[in-house]
Amino acid sequence: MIYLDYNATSPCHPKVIETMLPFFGEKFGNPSSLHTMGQEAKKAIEESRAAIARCISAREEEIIFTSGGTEANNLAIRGVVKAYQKKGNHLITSQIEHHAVLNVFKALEKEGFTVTYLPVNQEGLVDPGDFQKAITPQTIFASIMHANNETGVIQPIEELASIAKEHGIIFHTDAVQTAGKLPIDLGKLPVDLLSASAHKFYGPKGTGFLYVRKGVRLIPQLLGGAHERGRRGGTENVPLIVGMGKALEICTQEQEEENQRIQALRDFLESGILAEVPEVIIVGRRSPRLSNTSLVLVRYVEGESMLLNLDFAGICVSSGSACTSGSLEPSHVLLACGYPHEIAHGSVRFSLGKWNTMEEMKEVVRVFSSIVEKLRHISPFGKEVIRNV
Amino acid sequence: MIYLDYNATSPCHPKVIETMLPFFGEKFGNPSSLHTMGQEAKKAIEESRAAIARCISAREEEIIFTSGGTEANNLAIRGVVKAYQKKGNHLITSQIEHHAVLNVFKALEKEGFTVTYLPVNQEGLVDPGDFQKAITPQTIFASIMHANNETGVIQPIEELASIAKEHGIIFHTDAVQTAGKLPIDLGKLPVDLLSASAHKFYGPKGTGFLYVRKGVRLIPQLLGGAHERGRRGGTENVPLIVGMGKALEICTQEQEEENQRIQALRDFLESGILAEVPEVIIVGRRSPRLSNTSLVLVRYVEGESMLLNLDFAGICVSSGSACTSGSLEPSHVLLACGYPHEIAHGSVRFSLGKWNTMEEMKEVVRVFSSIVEKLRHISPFGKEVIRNV
Amino acid sequence: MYSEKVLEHFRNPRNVGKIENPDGVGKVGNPVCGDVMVMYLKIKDNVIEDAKFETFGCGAAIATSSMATELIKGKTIEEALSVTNKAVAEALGGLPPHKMHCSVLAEEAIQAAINDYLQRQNHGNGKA
Amino acid sequence: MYSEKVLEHFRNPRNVGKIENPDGVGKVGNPVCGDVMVMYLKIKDNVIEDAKFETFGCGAAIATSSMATELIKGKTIEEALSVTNKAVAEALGGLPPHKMHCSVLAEEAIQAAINDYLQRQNHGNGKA
Ligand SMILES: Cc1ncc(COP(=O)(O)O)c(C=O)c1O
Ligand SMILES: Cc1ncc(COP(=O)(O)O)c(C=O)c1O
Repeated sequence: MIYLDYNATSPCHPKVIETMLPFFGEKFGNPSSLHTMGQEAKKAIEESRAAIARCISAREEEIIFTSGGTEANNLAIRGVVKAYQKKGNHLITSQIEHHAVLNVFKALEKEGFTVTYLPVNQEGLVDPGDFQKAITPQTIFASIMHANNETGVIQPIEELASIAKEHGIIFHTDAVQTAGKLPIDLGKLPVDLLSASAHKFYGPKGTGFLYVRKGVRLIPQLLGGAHERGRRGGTENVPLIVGMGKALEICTQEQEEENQRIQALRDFLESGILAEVPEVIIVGRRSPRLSNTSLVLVRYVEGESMLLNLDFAGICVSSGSACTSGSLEPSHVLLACGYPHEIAHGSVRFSLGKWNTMEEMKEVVRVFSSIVEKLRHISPFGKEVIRNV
Repeated sequence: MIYLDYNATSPCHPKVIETMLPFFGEKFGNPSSLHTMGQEAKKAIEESRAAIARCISAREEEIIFTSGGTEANNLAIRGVVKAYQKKGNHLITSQIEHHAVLNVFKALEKEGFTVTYLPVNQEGLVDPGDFQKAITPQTIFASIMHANNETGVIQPIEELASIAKEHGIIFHTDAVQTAGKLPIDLGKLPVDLLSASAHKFYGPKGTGFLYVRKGVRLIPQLLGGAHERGRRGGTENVPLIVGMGKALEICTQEQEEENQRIQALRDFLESGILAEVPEVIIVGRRSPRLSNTSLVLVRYVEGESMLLNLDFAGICVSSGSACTSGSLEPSHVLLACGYPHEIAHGSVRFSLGKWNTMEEMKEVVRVFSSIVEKLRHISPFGKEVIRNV
Repeated sequence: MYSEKVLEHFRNPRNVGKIENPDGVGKVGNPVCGDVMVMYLKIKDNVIEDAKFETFGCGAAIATSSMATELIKGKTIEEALSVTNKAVAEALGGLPPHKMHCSVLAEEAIQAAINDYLQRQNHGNGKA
Repeated sequence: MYSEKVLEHFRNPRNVGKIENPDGVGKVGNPVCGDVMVMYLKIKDNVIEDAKFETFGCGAAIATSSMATELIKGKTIEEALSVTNKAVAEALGGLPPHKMHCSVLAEEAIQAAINDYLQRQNHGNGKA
């Protein structure tokens, strides 16, 4: 099995599993309980909070634990917009956000807010000039993702957040794809809120966090007990929270080295594909990109059929994002980049991680080129291409 | 360590941990991914869904996985109320609900809904007659908990739900304290929605489910990918979902036997306390009650000071509910039962579970009576009582 | 998500390719939507002697194309025209709901190819 | 949640009980709020010779009562009056924010007991 779908999810690091394990069994207290068992659990989640805060240069009280990236995004957007709605009703985001951001904005539109969805260029980048122009006196909030999950393209967040700051606009970034993979220093990066999800950085599924800069108001969305300083109700999922802290620590320590190693693999993969498979496009290749991500557009064949054939060969990839796998529409990200539908349908995302090797990359290039050849043989289009191979 | 705080949380059953474990490591796929790894994860959560549906006689598509009881309650209440708000603006609940229900209703009041909070009698029971009387032509939704987390008192849900049905009112019950502990047959019980949380029945913290009867509309609250048939966004926390299914299966199988065993322990504990400690009240003792719960009111001393002393002796209990541990107010449940503040302050909740023994109960009676004596000695009140002992 | 049968037909599609000098050709779908099927028929004495296809599309699109050609081979035109999308899907052991449109496409491809054949006949350029 | 020192004073509270024929008694708090402290003082030559308490309340209430009595024993009235709630909390290694009111209660109890003493003096029923 060659797993190249790390942007969809990653396995827990063995050390993460080890760290979590006692908290399912012996150390199972409820952090809200005053007795020893409860306080032991409380201590464990507070230590995780401190570790996470250290990794991103934040304060402990700025971290809210959530059930994952989706909840963190929902809480950030709805929580801030509802808190500041008296100041204005205009919001800004981009066309390439994850659905956990886009769908919240769409719901807010129905509730009477006006939303500007910023375009991207063919390289997948938001233009800070566009952002600046979109701002009106009514603008209260903006959310632009740190790196895109499909293309891996890294947005100019520092610049965007600075512009927002100048205009007194609260700025959120969905860092689900960057937490653990890129350095995040909230002492310097002027964003107000930042979302992360543990299962993207070798932590468990079902936990994540929202960073909320001190002083930023937020209306809680999950109402219950006074957990998370009254900002998120619900018994804390202690083992997962502990695991997330451990995972982020590991990723932060190994980050530089891992990024170099993974980028070498990714670059090899891309060169191989470009050399072996005619008429392919690698999206965002001239932009700053996550070192682990490669989104390949293959003409004349459709993405799912490549994905399934790769799966037959024991290679796990996505076509577009995993979340839209039930949909017939091609990726909204590729459409936003300006690719026509028929090309956007032919995408394969390779996303690499900790356990990939150079041997695997060689195998993938070999298998992938023969799959594309086979599918182009079935396809009514692009015969010339095949014949030229 | 004697753990008597199972209503706050329970450890995972060893078989649950065993069942979850592979899904953190090898079987880590994202259920939305089309490749083998993803489909394996998908299959695992669907099998869990089927197991849960079997345990409560529901259909699989009626189960929505959530991050716990709090989210299930929030989704049920807000999701239904927002879906049916054109039909009316009156809602009914009780004064003794968990904060994960109460606080949602309070928020809805601010948004313009009218809420009736039904009282309870001193035994902690909602009167179906009161419910009937509260109904107006504007009433669209009601939520009454199955059993109370502090008192263990079981509400006449079947009767309440039937009244709601007659009046075309959508009825939700918070079954967080009963799922796994009481038989739940949704083929017969006419409730429309039901919330449960895995960590209360030997499953993991951070997962739960909402049952939504076929045909009942619900506006999703966590927006993201098309997970859970579009009713709850966010990558599914596969290991926890799998663990929850296993936990509910185990509890359902062992239910009758366990309830008998636990009730014998609880009854012994209560008799012991009543015999050894003067001036105590056991709340809801003449009502149908969960067999594991005993809420004891001790005059002249305060709850936390008993809790801490018990903890010194290695006995874990709660005073009121764990969630209000940061609060200065006595339990809203006890106040609703009509106990005066000074008595409500003196509560200790013993909640038993799978791993308690008769020896432990004997020890608890012994330790508890000496703690009460010590604290009454410190207290300015009730000296006569102590002197009579 | 897909049945064994779908995966099998997707993996080893039957009747892939063009027919030289076909008696009928049907092209349905649209690359913009991500599915194009072209069906080629060889027809003799009202019977479909051979059927082939070329498809751009997802796993279900390729599997339904393959199954559709299998189902109509050896059938009379009338029999072939009565092959419904449901029949194609059923022969594949079912399709996921959001993939049922692929079986519709397959039905349409059969009909388009036969119509093409019938039209050529009417215009006198059939080969009898 | 509580510091070691709080837990220690709660577990082994100093100066529990009544003083027979006290020179000053202060009762503060309210059972409705869950905290009542009664402080008894024995005062001689302006110096607090003995202090005892009875408290109904949480861990912090009992620990602050205990610490407050310890802090004022042997002090002059003026010194005792200047013992603030913060001083009590600090002596205990700090209190959780929502428990700071217990230290306020302790301060109030000291003041109420001393005021009672001073009033008795003024009314001539002091023992000088
Ligand atoms: C950019 C981005 N945002 C948000 C999410 C949602 O995170 P989660 O699945 O933890 O809810 C994902 C992944 O699914 C993502 O890639
Ligand atoms: C009756 C009741 N409802 C809801 C909840 C909330 O469940 P969770 O902690 O899983 O969010 C609890 C327990 O905390 C409860 O006892």
